[in-house]
Amino acid sequence: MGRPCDVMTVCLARLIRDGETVFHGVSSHMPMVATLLAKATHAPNAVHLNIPGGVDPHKPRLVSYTSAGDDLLETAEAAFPLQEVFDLSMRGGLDVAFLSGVQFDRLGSVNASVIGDYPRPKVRLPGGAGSAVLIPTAKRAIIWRTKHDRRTFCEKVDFVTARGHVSDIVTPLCAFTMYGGELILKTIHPGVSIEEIAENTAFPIRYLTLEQTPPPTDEELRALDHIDPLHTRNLEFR
Amino acid sequence: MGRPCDVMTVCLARLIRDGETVFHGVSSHMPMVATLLAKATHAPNAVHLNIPGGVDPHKPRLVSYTSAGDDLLETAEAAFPLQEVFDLSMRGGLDVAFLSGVQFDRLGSVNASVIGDYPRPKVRLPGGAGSAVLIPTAKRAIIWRTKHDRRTFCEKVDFVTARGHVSDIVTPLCAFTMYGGELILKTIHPGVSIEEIAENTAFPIRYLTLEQTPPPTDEELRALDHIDPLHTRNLEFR
Amino acid sequence: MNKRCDLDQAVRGIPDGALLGLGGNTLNRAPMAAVMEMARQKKRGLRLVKTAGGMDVDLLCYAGCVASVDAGFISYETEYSLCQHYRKAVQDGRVRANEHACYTVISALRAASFGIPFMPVRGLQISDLAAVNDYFQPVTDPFSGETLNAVKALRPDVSVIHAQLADERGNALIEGPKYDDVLLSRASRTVIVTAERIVGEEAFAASAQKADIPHFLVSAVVHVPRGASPGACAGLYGVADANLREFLGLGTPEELESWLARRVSHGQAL
Amino acid sequence: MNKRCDLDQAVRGIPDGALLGLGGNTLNRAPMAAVMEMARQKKRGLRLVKTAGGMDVDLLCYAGCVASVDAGFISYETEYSLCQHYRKAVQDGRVRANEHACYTVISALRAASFGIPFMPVRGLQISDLAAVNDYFQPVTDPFSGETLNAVKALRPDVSVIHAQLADERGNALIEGPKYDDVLLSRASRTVIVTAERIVGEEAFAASAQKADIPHFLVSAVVHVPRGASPGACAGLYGVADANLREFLGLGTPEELESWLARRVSHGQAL
Repeated sequence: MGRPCDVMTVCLARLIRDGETVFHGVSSHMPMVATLLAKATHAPNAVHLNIPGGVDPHKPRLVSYTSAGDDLLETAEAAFPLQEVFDLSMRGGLDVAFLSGVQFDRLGSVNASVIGDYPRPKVRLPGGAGSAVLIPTAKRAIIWRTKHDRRTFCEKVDFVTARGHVSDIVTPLCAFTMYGGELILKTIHPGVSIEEIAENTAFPIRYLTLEQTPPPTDEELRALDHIDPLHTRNLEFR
Repeated sequence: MGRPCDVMTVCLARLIRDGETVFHGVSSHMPMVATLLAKATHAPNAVHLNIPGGVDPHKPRLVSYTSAGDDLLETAEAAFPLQEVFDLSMRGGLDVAFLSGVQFDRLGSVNASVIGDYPRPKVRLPGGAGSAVLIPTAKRAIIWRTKHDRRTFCEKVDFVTARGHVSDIVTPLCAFTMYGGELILKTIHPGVSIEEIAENTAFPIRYLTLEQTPPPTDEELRALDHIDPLHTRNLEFR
Repeated sequence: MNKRCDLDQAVRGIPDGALLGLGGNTLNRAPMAAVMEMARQKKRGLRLVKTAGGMDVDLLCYAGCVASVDAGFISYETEYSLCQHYRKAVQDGRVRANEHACYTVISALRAASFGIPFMPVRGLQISDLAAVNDYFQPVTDPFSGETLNAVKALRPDVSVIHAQLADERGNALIEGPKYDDVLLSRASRTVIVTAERIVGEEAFAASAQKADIPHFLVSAVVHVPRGASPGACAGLYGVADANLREFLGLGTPEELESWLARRVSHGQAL
Repeated sequence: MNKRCDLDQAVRGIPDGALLGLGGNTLNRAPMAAVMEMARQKKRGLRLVKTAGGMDVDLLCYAGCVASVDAGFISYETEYSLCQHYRKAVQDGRVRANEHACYTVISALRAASFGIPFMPVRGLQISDLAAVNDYFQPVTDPFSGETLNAVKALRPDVSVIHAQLADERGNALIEGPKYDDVLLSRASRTVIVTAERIVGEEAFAASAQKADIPHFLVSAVVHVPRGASPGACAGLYGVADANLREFLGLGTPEELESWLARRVSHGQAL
């Protein structure tokens, strides 16, 4: 069945299509590894963009304390730093942005700002980083979140940090996709039941067809260990 | 008395004060040499800014075909290219901009755009380059012009490319300065008479005190030959 | 002009209440030694500006130095979890969180750098941030009549940037990722540079690699080896895990003071 | 993806009427070989964009390729005098001169690069340029109510940039002054790179100096040694005085054609 971190990473990687421009930011080890995995497997011409500005780093030595470090620039081909990645999205040239958040609703709203009241919140969250400008402008915003419970997948987010082009949300239980302006179930990860997903999701689970997420292939697992020998993709599960 | 190019260059150099940020653009050999001269004599802490972005080039090997070449960057300390020089002026940080033009009037208007009607001109001029944004925003715009006749120093310019912070205009005959919103005579170059200036100027010559431009000193002439052995400062007189 | 001074003196030049830009990104090349010295000097009312901050913002909030934070993201990255001091200060109403997208911080700094009072931005089309924060306002394109969002300029009074190399006049070179530091240096009224190494005055002129920050933007240069530690500095050192975890284990103001005392003494990093 | 092709093919991809950005500055690193090939292919209706142009703009006007020029300055520098073909074309009403300040070209390209329809600018406070040109309009700061000037975005359909080094996928490195070429590459819908030297596909990854123009912005790469001549190319060659003077001595369309025929033949620089 694979560890949740591997299933999620592989699931994210497969969402990247060959030739697409793909950006991830800080605190984003899992999508960073997923981007490198996609380039090593089915999407060699995907363009890996990141905060330090290293376009297509050849052999980054991933470190655990950052997904925005100098390793991404060191073996890169060209310099295209954060400011320019944002600009690219603003002018319609970014295909995929990987983002996260703390609450999501069935309309694909993302909350990364506060729990409770905005000016005097119960919980101040880190903030949406790129979300508020990337989710409406990137062609597809792909969300990953390692928590899947009713507070995370809630009826109504406390605050809309951003809404727009969310296309997919990947969790340890399943992959959602946006369909007709609504978040629907796309695939269920190996070993997970639809009841478990429904129990942990505050909005109704709907789907077109019910399929299992294909488990990581041997090739994918080998590539993962090569790319990410320190298992930084698992940091959020530790 | 000195060659006109040397008198003009020295006159421009002396307008630069120590510590000031100073910019010149293309087709600007004379102010380029003047800036280097100022730094070599009375204003060692003046900051030399230019189009290729070489801050304080130590030993540029001046070439005749450009004042925006790689020699200005090669021995410079820092990179601060044209875009950033403009930005600096826009936010109020540029002390001196050297600019030119083809017509000037007593209000300090500069025309570098057209002779005749704007959309279908009798003569299309090169354009003001930085003038329209630098003359209103730099603390002082210093103009040099190697032609001094009644068509150049005219009653009314055909077109106002820019007006604003023109502080001084240096010609082969004299130096003007702005005083109370009006261009007045400041100094007369060695060997020139006030009658000659009046004959070649379409607006009335006014002045506070009538002084001669101090001729280039031996130190200045030595420094000039060291900085500019190919006499690029004389290009406009050839 | 020799602008070299010690950390104590440089940080003393930052007035209480200053709009203060911080270089680096999360745990990468943040000016940690300068930040610790600010805490030691008990700065008050600082209004911080950073695209993505981490320990720097957390420590200054812990030390009670901060009035507000304009940022897109404030957190340690995955491994070291959230900025608890920042969070608590915001939740208690002691610090105002001016939440941006990282890009709107960049846009606000660009506006300051370009000498204009606002920057139009795409993005923020569907976001409560535009509604609840007065530094976002609609603006109309005079050519098409389209409405966009505008971000108000942020012009830091001073920014502190940690670089690998600097000369005594203030020319500074950032090796590896520059993050938003070059922009920050242009957007700010003045810059304090802390540097791993001080090079001779002909070094940049003789090198093909020119300084990123020219001397005339800089008011003070401080030689601070390991000045980004416990964070990382490209090409030189990674995160000092034990030190960082020690900091994360602190709770009271007294614990912070004694931790700081062990790390900086009158502007000298120990 | 190997994007290498010959000059003929690359230039054929530029449609008549294109908004065309040109790299370099006056006689420095302008893409002269590509410009000559455009003339040879008898492009029509090109709308040129450049901060400060010289022989490139003059030659294209001479060859009848140009409908308009958006620029701050069009002239040879001091030694080679004015761009007579450009001047005459404007004076005869064949070419429209959209006069900018160099900075408003930069601002217009920045707007395109940032995906916004206009850029507010300081400057132009007292200038007839703002009154006579419809690409300048007043805009109101939504925060203070102050009125500034706005410049309309210029998004070139394609830009041609001459670089010292490129790989076959389109990554390109500019040595020496970059002028406005990095901005131009971001502001344009696509980029054609001509390069002095083609390097292997691992070259930039292995080097500390990264490409300035990333491959995904580039649609064609052409190997053109001396591709900026008779202009200069930093680190490699200065102005070819005799060639340039020969061009300046030409007068009729036939003289230009035979001069071009001696320099380019079906996209091969001779």
